[in-house]
Amino acid sequence: MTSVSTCKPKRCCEITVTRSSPPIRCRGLSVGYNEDPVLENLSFTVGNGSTVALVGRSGCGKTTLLKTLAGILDPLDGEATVLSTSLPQSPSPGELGYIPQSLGLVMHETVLTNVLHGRLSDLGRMRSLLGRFPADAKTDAREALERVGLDGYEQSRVKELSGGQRRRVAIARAFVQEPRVLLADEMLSELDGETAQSIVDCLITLQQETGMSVVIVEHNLEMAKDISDTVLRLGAGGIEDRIESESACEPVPRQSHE
Amino acid sequence: MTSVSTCKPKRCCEITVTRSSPPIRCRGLSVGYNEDPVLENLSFTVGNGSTVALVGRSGCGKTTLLKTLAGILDPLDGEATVLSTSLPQSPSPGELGYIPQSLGLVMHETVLTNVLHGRLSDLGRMRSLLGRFPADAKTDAREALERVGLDGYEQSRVKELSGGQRRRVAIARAFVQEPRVLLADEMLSELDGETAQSIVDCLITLQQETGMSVVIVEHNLEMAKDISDTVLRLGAGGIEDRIESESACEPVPRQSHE
Amino acid sequence: LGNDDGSEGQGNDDDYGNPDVSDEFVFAIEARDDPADIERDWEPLAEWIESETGVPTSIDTVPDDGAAIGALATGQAHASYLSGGPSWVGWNEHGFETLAVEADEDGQPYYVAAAYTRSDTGIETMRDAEGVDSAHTGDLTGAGMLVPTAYLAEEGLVEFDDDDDVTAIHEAVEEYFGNPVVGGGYVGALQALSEEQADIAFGRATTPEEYCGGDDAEEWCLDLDEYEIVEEFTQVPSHPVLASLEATDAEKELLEEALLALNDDPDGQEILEDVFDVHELQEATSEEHLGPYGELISNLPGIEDHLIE
Amino acid sequence: MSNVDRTTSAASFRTHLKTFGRPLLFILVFVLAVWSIWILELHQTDFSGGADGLTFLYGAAIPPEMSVLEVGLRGLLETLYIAYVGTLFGVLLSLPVSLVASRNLFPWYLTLPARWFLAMLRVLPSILWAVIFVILIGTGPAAGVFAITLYTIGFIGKLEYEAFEGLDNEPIEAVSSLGATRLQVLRFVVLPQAINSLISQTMFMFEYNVRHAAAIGIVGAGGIGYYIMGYLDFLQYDRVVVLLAIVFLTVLVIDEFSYRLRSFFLGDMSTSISK
Amino acid sequence: MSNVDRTTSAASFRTHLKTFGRPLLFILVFVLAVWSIWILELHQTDFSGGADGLTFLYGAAIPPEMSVLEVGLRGLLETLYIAYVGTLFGVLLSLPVSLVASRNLFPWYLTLPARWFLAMLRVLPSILWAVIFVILIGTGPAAGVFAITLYTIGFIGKLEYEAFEGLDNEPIEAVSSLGATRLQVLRFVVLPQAINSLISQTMFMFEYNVRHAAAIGIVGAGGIGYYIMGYLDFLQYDRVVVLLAIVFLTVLVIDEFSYRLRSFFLGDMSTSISK
Ligand SMILES: Nc1ncnc2c1ncn2[C@@H]1O[C@H](COP(=O)(O)OP(=O)(O)OP(=O)(O)O)[C@@H](O)[C@H]1O
Ligand SMILES: Nc1ncnc2c1ncn2[C@@H]1O[C@H](COP(=O)(O)OP(=O)(O)OP(=O)(O)O)[C@@H](O)[C@H]1O
Ligand SMILES: [Mg+2]
Ligand SMILES: [Mg+2]
Repeated sequence: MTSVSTCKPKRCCEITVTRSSPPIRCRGLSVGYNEDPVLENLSFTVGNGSTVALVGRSGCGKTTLLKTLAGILDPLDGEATVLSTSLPQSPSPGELGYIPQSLGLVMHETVLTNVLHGRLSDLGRMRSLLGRFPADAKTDAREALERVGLDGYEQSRVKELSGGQRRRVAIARAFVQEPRVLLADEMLSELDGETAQSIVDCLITLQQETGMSVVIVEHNLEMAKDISDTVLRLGAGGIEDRIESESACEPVPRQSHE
Repeated sequence: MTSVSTCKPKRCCEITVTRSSPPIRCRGLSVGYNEDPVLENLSFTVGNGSTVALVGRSGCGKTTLLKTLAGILDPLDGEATVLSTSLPQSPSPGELGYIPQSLGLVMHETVLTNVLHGRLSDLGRMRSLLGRFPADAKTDAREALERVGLDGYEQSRVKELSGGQRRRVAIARAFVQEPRVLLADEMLSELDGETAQSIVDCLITLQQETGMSVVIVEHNLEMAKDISDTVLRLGAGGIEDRIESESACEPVPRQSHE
Repeated sequence: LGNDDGSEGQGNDDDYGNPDVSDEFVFAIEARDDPADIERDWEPLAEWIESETGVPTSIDTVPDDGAAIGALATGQAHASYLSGGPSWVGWNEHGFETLAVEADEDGQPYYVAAAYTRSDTGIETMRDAEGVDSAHTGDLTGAGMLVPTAYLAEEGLVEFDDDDDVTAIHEAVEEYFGNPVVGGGYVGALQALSEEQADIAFGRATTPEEYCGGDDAEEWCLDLDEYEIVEEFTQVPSHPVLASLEATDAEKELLEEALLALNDDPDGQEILEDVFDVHELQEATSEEHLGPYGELISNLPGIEDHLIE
Repeated sequence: MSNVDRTTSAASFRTHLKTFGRPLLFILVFVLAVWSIWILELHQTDFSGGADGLTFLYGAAIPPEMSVLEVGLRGLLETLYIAYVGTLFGVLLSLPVSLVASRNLFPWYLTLPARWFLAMLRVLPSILWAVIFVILIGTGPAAGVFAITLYTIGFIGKLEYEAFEGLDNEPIEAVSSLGATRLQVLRFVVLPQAINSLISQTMFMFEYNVRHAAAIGIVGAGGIGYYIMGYLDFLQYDRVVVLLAIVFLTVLVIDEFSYRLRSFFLGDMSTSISK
Repeated sequence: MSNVDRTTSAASFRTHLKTFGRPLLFILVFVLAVWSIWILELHQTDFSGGADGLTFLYGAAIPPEMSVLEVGLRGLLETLYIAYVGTLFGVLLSLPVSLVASRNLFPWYLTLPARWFLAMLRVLPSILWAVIFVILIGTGPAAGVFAITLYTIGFIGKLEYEAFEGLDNEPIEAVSSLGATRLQVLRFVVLPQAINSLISQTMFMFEYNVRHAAAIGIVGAGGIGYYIMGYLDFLQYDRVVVLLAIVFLTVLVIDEFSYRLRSFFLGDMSTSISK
């Protein structure tokens, strides 16, 4: 519970970007369940290394949009490209990270196991069957747990954790993956201010290190503006409002990834 | 999704209180799991019609304390009295309301059915077996759903709702009960600012109408101070800090509950 | 199947290593005429055959006739020991050869299937038995059900609704008798009669004497003179030992010799008594031993079309 | 009290086992398997007769004797009636017992006797139940129905209480903390939450009773099981094959019905990966 | 495509049924029950012989004949070996098939054949399996083990896929959206989530195989089932009672073991209302 501030974020500097095509581009996208659209005709892009925050009333369709981008729901209409793959196909394994609002953890498995699920794309068929993860995945998982302030909980069952701790397990699972696109659905709810801030710091550090693009759902408007380049306000079946955040910095194209 | 402002709160006036003995009194209470205490030696009271907010880092034991007060966990040590019943015995049915952090809804049942679970104490043995609720319970449940902005969702399955909508089902389940003590665990998380405010308004209205006492866990310190008379900051295994809120008003003993 | 480890020279008439003889004999056995059969120790017989033939022998008890006959038909077992009914079905279907048959003190390789009653019931003929509660040794058993039903059919006392269906037998029984008690083997039927759950019982003519005649009579037994034979239906073949279709002539010869040798040896006599519970084993062919049984029950539905094939 | 003691010692035991437990368990299972295989001499199994055996079976069953079709369908109908009533009674009666047998719902001094009771019902072979009821109420379909009812209670009761024990605790605890009585928690939370298992197991049991109709047949030559067993006795595999095909189709229908029924109660059950 | 069509029409169907569906279903079940009772003439059942019957059964079974104790224990051991290996093989082989048969995990053109396959295995009576394996590999314990293995696959495979279909979708969808292959989702999410059902059903199947030892007995006069069935045939209830008591105790041990094993994998399963 002690050292949560392992991440030292350097804000607004040298966000390096490799590719020019935006990781997420939607044109006229409709999302919903069973042919009933919840949000219609959405058009937006998320640039390399940039962050888009989604805000909106409870039930307006934020999660539905994220689930569609994550490939869980099929788009009802329109076009959406995620990492150069056009939905409903999924991008290459491991490139997309997702922190679901409902967590999607295996409750009676240990914290470590759940975090390791973020690294399944490292595993070949044989290792998958045996369920054995390589040592470096384990080291990374432990490190990710440390970052979210859960060191010491590796062997606890998720169902024996507090709500905020569980959420941080889902966050660590996404972080350990170092995805190129991260979809974070209300990842800061159920967290106290301090913990939330340290998670945000980690997110920004990770973003700086890897040039990851982020779509985040966040109810706290201040926080949303603070971490994102663009805030999209959803409502009435579509995008109601678009706020470009001044505090954010321009992404700078980088040379190569080390 | 439209009319969420059915509740018109009158703040700080005529909170009427019947009894003098505080609904919740803890002395030297220790709470935790399997004999391992999480919080020790807690002493506090919650007065009639007053609100206590619990804040603290994620995993510090807020939920554990609430579960103990709700009678789900046995106290490890010390004494706790809830509505004149000393734990681990439970107070009379229907007097205690609880909004768990993990909701505790039956996911594939309808919203209405889940809300009606708040009125089980109305049911005799025969009606329980048949599963038939009296008409007034149903009316009240629909009204409670309207208050939390979920009218029109009565027949939806809870698993087909958004996160914030689900939480509001749990809130409606507690509201329809009109309990004498309400334990609300992070009931505002996963809700946008507007919806959260309307729920708080409802809470306060209800409190004014019934003289209900509230223990609420809330990470937003401003919000916590705003709605409560006392803020208890939990941490390091016990109560770290006690903030008396000036904005709150003194409870006035009332004559009789009509 | 030859022997490949070449370990020879155990006995003098040792056929171990003969290419025509398997390196193991398997007997598939399903004999449940008597409660004593359940815990029966077959090992002495296996040892006997092993010592006579020089071929290791195992005796596997199989509680289902179908399995025993299937094993015999496909060569998974070399010989079987079953009661007459299933043996007839197996012979009829696959043409198994008979190695030896059981015989009693009088040298008869059959027993008499009969109906008997208590002397107080007043039943004298099968005609009197209509509507009377009956006791059968088991469902579709030879002496207990098939033979009496065949008799009733021959006498025109029952008719079958469905000529093509073995279950019509059961139905005919239900129709003719009052409340049939089915099961329990020979003893079961006798006991049901003795305890007045039934007024007529089917089995062997000698059944009352066998179970209630000696000093070890059951406590529910009546005096022997209180049992009366109603009808002696026919001779029913005793248990034969059948050979597998796959068995070679050499094997059949060996086994037959070993079995018949039981008669002439004091140890063998003991095995006959303890294991087979008979006086002696005789030579016979399937045709001689099982053929007449088929004639008798050939007018039963579902069985007839097998005879024609 | 002793309950707490047990939990604590179990917890410390679990801490020890946490790292070694699973591999150890797997090794144990494996070693026991090897040991049993050794004792049973399974490694010496001779498969050389297999091809002959298959030819034999094929010859015995093919071509199927279609003339039994009518008899089979008639038998199926009778079996369905008996299995339906027996399963329905059995499931209804098993519910109260299995609820009381669930260790997450009742204290040990109630769960233990309930578990014993169910084990007792299960231990008697179905054929014995049939015999008992023939003795008690005579031959006829009633004996079959009651026999099925009783072994169904023991059979499905066990499956049910294990499903109840695997339920998510949160709703149970949440609703009971609101002041619901135990009966209400069972009725409004436990049963609805377990509905997938309940339907699945009920339909499975119905299917089992239809298939296992041999025991039904004992009480009167009605059910399809009686015909199957009868023809098996006479080695008439070409008829058995036709009867089994009828049962097979029935089983498929029941399976589909089980799925529909569960979807009806649970809502859409498909996931993104089932495409 | 057609998948969507089906979902939509199912949805509109459901909207219609939502208010009337459940009562209608219950009425249907009830009417069918009454109809079947009528057809089977259960309402005319004559219970007058019951008391006599009980006396008879009591007399037949009491006092128990303890001399079979030794034979029973020996039989139990043999049965345990065979049931252990057969259940283990059966469960292991059933897993891949039942996963493929789950409609929430695989598309219909894979689930359907898998379901048919399992139904086929289930439809053959266990005694017929034994006959088949005696024909294929000869008399001896191996035939019993293989017979058990095969019907176990069909039996438990069905229970498994219905349990998989009832699982919480969230973790499955979450992990698969992270880029896990289907195999990985099955291995790391579906199986662990289903562990309560899997253990419960495996132990149940083991218990069933021990109890249902009649089929095991087919492989030689070894198993306890052989003795039970044998003595039942001869109505020697005083012996049967002793053998059943042995099975009863075994069942209780297996039951306790099942609970322990599930607690080991799932953690504490008790709730606040079990006190
Ligand atoms: N599985 C489902 N099937 C059908 N409708 C659904 C399903 N899940 C959600 N919905 C509906 O879709 C709408 C949007 O839900 P969504 O979860 O996207 O909201 P959200 O914006 O994430 O809300 P919150 O802030 O409360 O999480 C809601 O009205 C909800 O009732
Ligand atoms: N079922 C359980 N068994 C054992 N330990 C538990 C269990 N549930 C929670 N804990 C532990 O108890 C501590 C307190 O948990 P609790 O849920 O009370 O925290 P919390 O203050 O509510 O946190 P949050 O704000 O994240 O909800 C945590 O360290 C957690 O790991
Ligand atoms: Mg959402
Ligand atoms: Mg909490």
